[in-house]
Amino acid sequence: MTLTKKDVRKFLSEYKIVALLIVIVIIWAFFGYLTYDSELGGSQFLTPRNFSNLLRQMAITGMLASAMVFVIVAGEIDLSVGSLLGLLGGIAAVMDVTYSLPLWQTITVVIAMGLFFGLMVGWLTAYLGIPSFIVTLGGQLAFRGMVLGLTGGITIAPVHPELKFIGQGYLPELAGNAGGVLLFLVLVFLAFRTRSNRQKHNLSVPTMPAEVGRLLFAGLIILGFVLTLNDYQGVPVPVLVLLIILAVFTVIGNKTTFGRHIYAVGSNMEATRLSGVNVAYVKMMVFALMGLMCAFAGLTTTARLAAGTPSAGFGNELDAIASCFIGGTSMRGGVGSVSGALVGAVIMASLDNGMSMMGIDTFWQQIVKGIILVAAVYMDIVSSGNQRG
Amino acid sequence: MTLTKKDVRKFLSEYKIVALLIVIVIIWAFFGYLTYDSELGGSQFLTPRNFSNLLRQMAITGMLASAMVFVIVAGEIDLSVGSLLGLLGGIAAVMDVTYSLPLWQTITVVIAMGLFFGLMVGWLTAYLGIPSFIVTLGGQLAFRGMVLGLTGGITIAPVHPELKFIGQGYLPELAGNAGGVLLFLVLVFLAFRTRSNRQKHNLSVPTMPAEVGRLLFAGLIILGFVLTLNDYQGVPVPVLVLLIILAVFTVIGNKTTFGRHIYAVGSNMEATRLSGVNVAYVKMMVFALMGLMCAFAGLTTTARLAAGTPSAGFGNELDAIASCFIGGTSMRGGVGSVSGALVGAVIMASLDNGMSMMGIDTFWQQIVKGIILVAAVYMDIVSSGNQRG
Amino acid sequence: SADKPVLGFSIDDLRVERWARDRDYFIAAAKELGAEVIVTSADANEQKQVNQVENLISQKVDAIAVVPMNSQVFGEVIDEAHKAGIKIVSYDRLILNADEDAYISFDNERVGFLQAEAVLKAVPEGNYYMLGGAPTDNNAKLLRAGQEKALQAAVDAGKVKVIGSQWVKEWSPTEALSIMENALTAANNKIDAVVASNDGTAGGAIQALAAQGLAGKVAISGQDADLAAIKRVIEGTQTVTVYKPLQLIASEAAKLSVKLVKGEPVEYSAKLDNGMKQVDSVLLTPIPLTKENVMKVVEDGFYTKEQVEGK
Amino acid sequence: MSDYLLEMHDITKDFNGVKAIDGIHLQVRRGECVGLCGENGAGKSTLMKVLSAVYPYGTWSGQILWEGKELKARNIRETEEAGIVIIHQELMMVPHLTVAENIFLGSEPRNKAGFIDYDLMNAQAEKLMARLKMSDINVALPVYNYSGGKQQLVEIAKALNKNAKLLILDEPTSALTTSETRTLLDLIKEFKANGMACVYISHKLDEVAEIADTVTVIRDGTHIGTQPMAELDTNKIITMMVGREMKNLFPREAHTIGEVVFEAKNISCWDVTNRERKVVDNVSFELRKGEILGVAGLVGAGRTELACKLFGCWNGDHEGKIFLEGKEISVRAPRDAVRLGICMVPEDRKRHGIVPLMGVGYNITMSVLKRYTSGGFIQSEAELAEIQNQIIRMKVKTAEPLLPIASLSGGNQQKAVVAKMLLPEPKVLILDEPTRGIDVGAKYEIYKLIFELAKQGVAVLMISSEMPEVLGISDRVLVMGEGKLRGNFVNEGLTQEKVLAAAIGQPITEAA
Ligand SMILES: Nc1ncnc2c1ncn2[C@@H]1O[C@H](COP(=O)(O)OP(=O)(O)OP(=O)(O)O)[C@@H](O)[C@H]1O
Ligand SMILES: Nc1ncnc2c1ncn2[C@@H]1O[C@H](COP(=O)(O)OP(=O)(O)OP(=O)(O)O)[C@@H](O)[C@H]1O
Ligand SMILES: O[C@@H]1[C@@H](O)[C@H](O)OC[C@H]1O
Ligand SMILES: [Mg+2]
Ligand SMILES: [Mg+2]
Repeated sequence: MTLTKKDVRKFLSEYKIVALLIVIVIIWAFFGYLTYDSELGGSQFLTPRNFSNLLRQMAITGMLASAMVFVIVAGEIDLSVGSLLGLLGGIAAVMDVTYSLPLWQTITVVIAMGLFFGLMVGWLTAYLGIPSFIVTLGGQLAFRGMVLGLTGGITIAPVHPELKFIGQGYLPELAGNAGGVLLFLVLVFLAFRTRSNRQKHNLSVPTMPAEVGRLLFAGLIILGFVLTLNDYQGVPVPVLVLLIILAVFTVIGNKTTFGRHIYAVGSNMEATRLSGVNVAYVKMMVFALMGLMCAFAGLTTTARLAAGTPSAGFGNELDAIASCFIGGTSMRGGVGSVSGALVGAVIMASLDNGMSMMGIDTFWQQIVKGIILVAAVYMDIVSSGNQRG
Repeated sequence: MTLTKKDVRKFLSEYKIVALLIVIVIIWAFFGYLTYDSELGGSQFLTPRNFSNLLRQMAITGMLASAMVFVIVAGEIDLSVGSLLGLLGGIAAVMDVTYSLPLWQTITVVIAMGLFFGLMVGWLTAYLGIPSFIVTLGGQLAFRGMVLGLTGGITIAPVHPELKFIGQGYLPELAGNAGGVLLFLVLVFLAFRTRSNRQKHNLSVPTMPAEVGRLLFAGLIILGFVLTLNDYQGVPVPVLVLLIILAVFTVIGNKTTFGRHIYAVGSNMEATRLSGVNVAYVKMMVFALMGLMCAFAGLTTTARLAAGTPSAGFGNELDAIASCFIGGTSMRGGVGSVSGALVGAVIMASLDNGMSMMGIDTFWQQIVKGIILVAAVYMDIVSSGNQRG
Repeated sequence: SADKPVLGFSIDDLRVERWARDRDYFIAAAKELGAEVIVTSADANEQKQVNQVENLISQKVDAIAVVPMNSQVFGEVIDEAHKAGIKIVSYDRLILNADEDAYISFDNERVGFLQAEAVLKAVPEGNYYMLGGAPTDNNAKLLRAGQEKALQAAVDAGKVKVIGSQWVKEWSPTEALSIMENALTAANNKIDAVVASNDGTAGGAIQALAAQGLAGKVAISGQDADLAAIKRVIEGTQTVTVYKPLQLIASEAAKLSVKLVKGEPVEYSAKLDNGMKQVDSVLLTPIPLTKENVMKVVEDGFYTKEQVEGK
Repeated sequence: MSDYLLEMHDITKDFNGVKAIDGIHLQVRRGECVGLCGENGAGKSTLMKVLSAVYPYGTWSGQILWEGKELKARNIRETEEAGIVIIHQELMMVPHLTVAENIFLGSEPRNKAGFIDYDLMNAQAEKLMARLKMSDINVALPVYNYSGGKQQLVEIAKALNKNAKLLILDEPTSALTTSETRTLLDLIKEFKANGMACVYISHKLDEVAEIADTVTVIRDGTHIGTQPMAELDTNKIITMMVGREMKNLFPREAHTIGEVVFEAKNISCWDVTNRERKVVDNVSFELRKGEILGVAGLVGAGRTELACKLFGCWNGDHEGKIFLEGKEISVRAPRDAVRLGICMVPEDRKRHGIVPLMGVGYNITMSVLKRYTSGGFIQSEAELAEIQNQIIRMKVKTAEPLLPIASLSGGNQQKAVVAKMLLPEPKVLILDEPTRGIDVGAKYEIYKLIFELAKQGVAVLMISSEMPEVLGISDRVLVMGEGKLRGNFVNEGLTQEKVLAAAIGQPITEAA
């Protein structure tokens, strides 16, 4: 009996993401049940349309969380992302609305500015040694001030349709399907390449049926995902962008020296430095990535609202940070994954979405969200046996 | 030449607080100069009245920062204090306005609730091992939700005059003078006791003239402080409360086992635990103290506004945390002082006060404040030679 | 001093578009009257706003116009101000339980009433969604009260069904967008009208409507005559924005303040009970702007023709 | 009534299903000193943590009898009250508290008002320090002002203060100087005479031989044997520990010494906090291809600082020139050094050596990760294959190649850190206390490795505080004292006495 308990715990700690997915299933089932609508003959929550809503609503937090994972893994924190998002979104709106510049210019400039501010924050932290908590707290104030200065406190609208597309567009059905198939093929290719490589180096490989089973399962998920979204209007552009970010960042984290060094720096900076790694550079570049994601998130926000507003992004940093922690990123650095953070973001968004659909009072929403946040992290701690003293 | 530079650096790192006081003097001189008003024949900033304003305006942040120092020294963080302050202030208002309960009951209940919530946060962190960042992020949401639920989003006013006194009252001139004298005598007594104690243990002591000079200087400051405040309306009650908190907390931090254990836990938790110290208990009690200070700050806020409002305390946690860091508390735990944090709070309040007097655009105010925050911490790092790698 | 007065203008939150305009008009009007203005903004933080008024007092300005973030927290500071011989004008929002010298405003309940009324006119029957303001803003409550008053009869008659209502944190457009998306999903798009409390939140909600191809089909209200909203009214995606001629209120307020400082007589149009006294008030009329009369903003010089028509 | 003070029976403890110790017995009589020996990772520290309730009752199985009664302690306080006091293997000081505060942490004397009685505390702390012949320490200063060795002694003072009936010392001398070690051993003898029992864990077997009455040996978590010291000698202990005989502890192998590859000229370093104090004072030396250059000196002589400077990681002020293969090089950061072919295995493994949360394998490949990338991506399989090679080559004991390195025993961590610094194929390898805290078997492996490297032409600079090691391995020996180079000897007929004399600064003429 105790053995099985231990087994479960071991399973959960090895497949953290599975534990999180179970949490999602529970939340969805819960809201699905509560929003059952006899007229509709089904649940309002569990419709393709709401699935699409949910993903679009989490996309911005998701973009921020993707880079925030690296920031936290590297042992730092960034409290300025909400404000920076607001500033960059404001810049995008001014360029698009006030100056009617072509979209590619807007995007280029916003991305450049995002990288610039990210590098600046990173430089102050990594090279001048000012704790990132302080630098980004200061940044939060300063960026917020700049938005106000830039927009004069006025909503800047309406943006051009091309820009709007980034936030509100959908992929045509065909493209969605093609993308799904492509993704599946890439997965199959990678699986078999890894397999043969491992065999070449005499490393153990899973049995063939296990491998095929795993791939089929992944295929089913992709299929379900694409079909569900196509059933509504197609894969939303920001969701597509987020998926690409997920893929790219996962590769960065696992398959590049830079990624490996991020984890090393967060786990023991001194030892990493003494191994010949340029730790300051690694940290700075992590903040640069964060700045880049602020640019993406800022563009998406402006596009989604079809307007630049002076309060955009307010408080988003906390959602992003919370997503990371729910998704298993460690407070003390060195541990965390992008996919976990995104699942965390989905959990947060599901709560917001479900409760607002049920028309629950704002105050209850906040209380529930606060409690769930703490409970989720607690479950993670208990299930992975990571209890602190 | 290099020698003098080194000397200055050494001096600054030993007398951190002096460095901070110099920063204050510079800021004050700066605003004093810029708000010079020929009609008034003097500076608007440097008036007894504005001095009184400044202190009253920093009192609430100061109360929070006093306990936040211990939280950070113990290696934790508390992001929920602003919301908790709001909740406790709201409870005070409801008890006072809606139910017209006597003041002592209101105070007792609010303090009890503060301790309760503080203990709860502490328990979750210390005993269940959930990182305080998460617990208090969740708390921030949940407490804010509770305030909204409690007040229905409506301002609760007007409070009774007795409660108002806590936030808006002044000490009579005589009491202020007597307090000042008493304080001076205590300082003299302590100085000489410390001196003889240090001599007993062969620790270096300052020369007698230096000691007397130091005491005279302290006496002058106290004198100036009391006279200036009396010149306006007297020592404000919240400022008095803050001074008492400063004294009590300084004693706790330096002279009690509990206090030393806070520093020990933050500096090396494992070692402290292995020395037989109940580290979980220490951490929990630190959060209880924080809860207590939220109660004080909540009462003061409600009293000062003469109303309980659903948004009271919003964002106060960041001011409190920033004050600690400006005041030399280390991000990594183990180091920090209450007096430093209060000086930090004065710096923050001076910036707000001075810039709002000059009628600087809000957006500039935010940018400047952000930059100063970062610069102040940087100066501290450089002057104490604590640069990170 | 009376010949060259210095006025304080304490604003709740410059992140909300209209206050930036109020500020500009106020400063311009004061300049013409030979007065200087010190502006402060409290970023929607009442504690900060009280601090800022205190600071204005120690600067010895002659009068302060206050846009209270919270109407109930100024009793004590106003007494302070009076002790220092400073006049206080309550601007746009009535300061309650205090001794202010004058009040100048558009009636908020009235604004809410006009919003709902215009929506009701466009959609006399159907499912209504109430998109409120910030849950922490007292004004949001007043607006809601006015809106409910306007809808009451239709609700009682069973013509209008309110199928949901939410408050929008910090008047945030992003938040409004998500709320609207979810409401539409929950109602299966069966929403015929949205009573939104200002133009910012209406803007967010309209993006959600647009995504369903419902923009222009669902009636929706707002207030403040934000430039973006004016464009939407012309385009037909927003039914109404309640226009409060800001230039009027700002210049009137500046005149009022200067007169108070100089001790000159003022013409008041009403006396309003603020819980403590009858406050001398200047009440201005808000104007609902729909497609028919939207060009009024150009006639008033609030916007130029290019601004309104330009992309 | 048993005459044992302590009996531990059949103790088993596992970490997530992996047994660290399995059915161990340990018995201690009153006034007896038991030596506990075993290789790295044998389970010595774990056993002592079970005893002192760092792992509380219920998290392990077996039985502990203390003074004849079963002990079921749930925390350290309870074991301390019973009279069991432990000095842990890792330094357990709180850096920002004073020496006295550290000694009294958890048992601070209080005055009537309830405040800490600093007078009493400082006075008693001073008495304790005097007993340890450390009167030069100022008990009212923060402990971070003192070197690791001094801190270790403070730790011992702290334990003494607790009226122990049984004192457990887990590797107490790994950071102590010879004379400090002497003081400690004498003290223990004195306590024994007064009836206190102790458990003494050390890899320095001659110390064990000197003070232990009985020796218990464990290997791979199982009990190998318990015998009176009188029937044993160090060689027999080693045989029990490693399971085979080991005659020659220093496996000298012939290697050829070539031309000069590395030269340090007029190196000086200043302390980080006290910028006036020179910690390395104008040191110059040469290093040849295939040469093993030992650096001896007392702890605090400035050897670590010198190594840091050469490797580009000294944080304080510094000056001096470095030449590699005749060309002056500038080493501003460790990455410059690694790129140029200078590698260093740092002294403080926990702080500077390992990246704890990462797998052993990823620790090993850290410095040369680029080698396994193609098109910017890491070729995981190629990397893993290299990792497995290294693990086999260095005999790193680990369940899986990607197990977090923190869960390995100290010796195995050390082997991984050495492996990491060998992969860049250095021309010059600096080893700072390469065998600190590791067992005879592992030491032997590392010595063999050093000779292998020398044969390949690598120049090795080996800092060590263990005199036999320096004399057993080096071709040439540098001696440092108070930051200065006090001697430079060819290792032929060199004796410990000569080296020590040089270290404390007696004039020597026959320098090479
Ligand atoms: N917290 C832990 N989690 C997992 N495994 C552990 C833990 N602590 C120790 N171990 C394992 O238990 C075994 C025994 O370790 P222990 O520290 O007792 O060895 P030791 O004999 O003291 O070695 P050394 O001489 O290196 O100090 C090792 O294999 C180690 O990897
Ligand atoms: N944490 C610390 N803070 C301040 N000073 C320290 C600290 N650690 C060590 N020192 C000082 O640095 C000097 C060097 O200490 P350390 O024990 O590292 O000597 P070392 O020269 O490296 O010894 P060895 O030559 O044995 O390697 C000592 O004099 C000590 O006072
Ligand atoms: O004009 C509105 C104001 O009345 C309200 O209080 O805040 C939001 C604004 O849009
Ligand atoms: Mg050990
Ligand atoms: Mg050393």
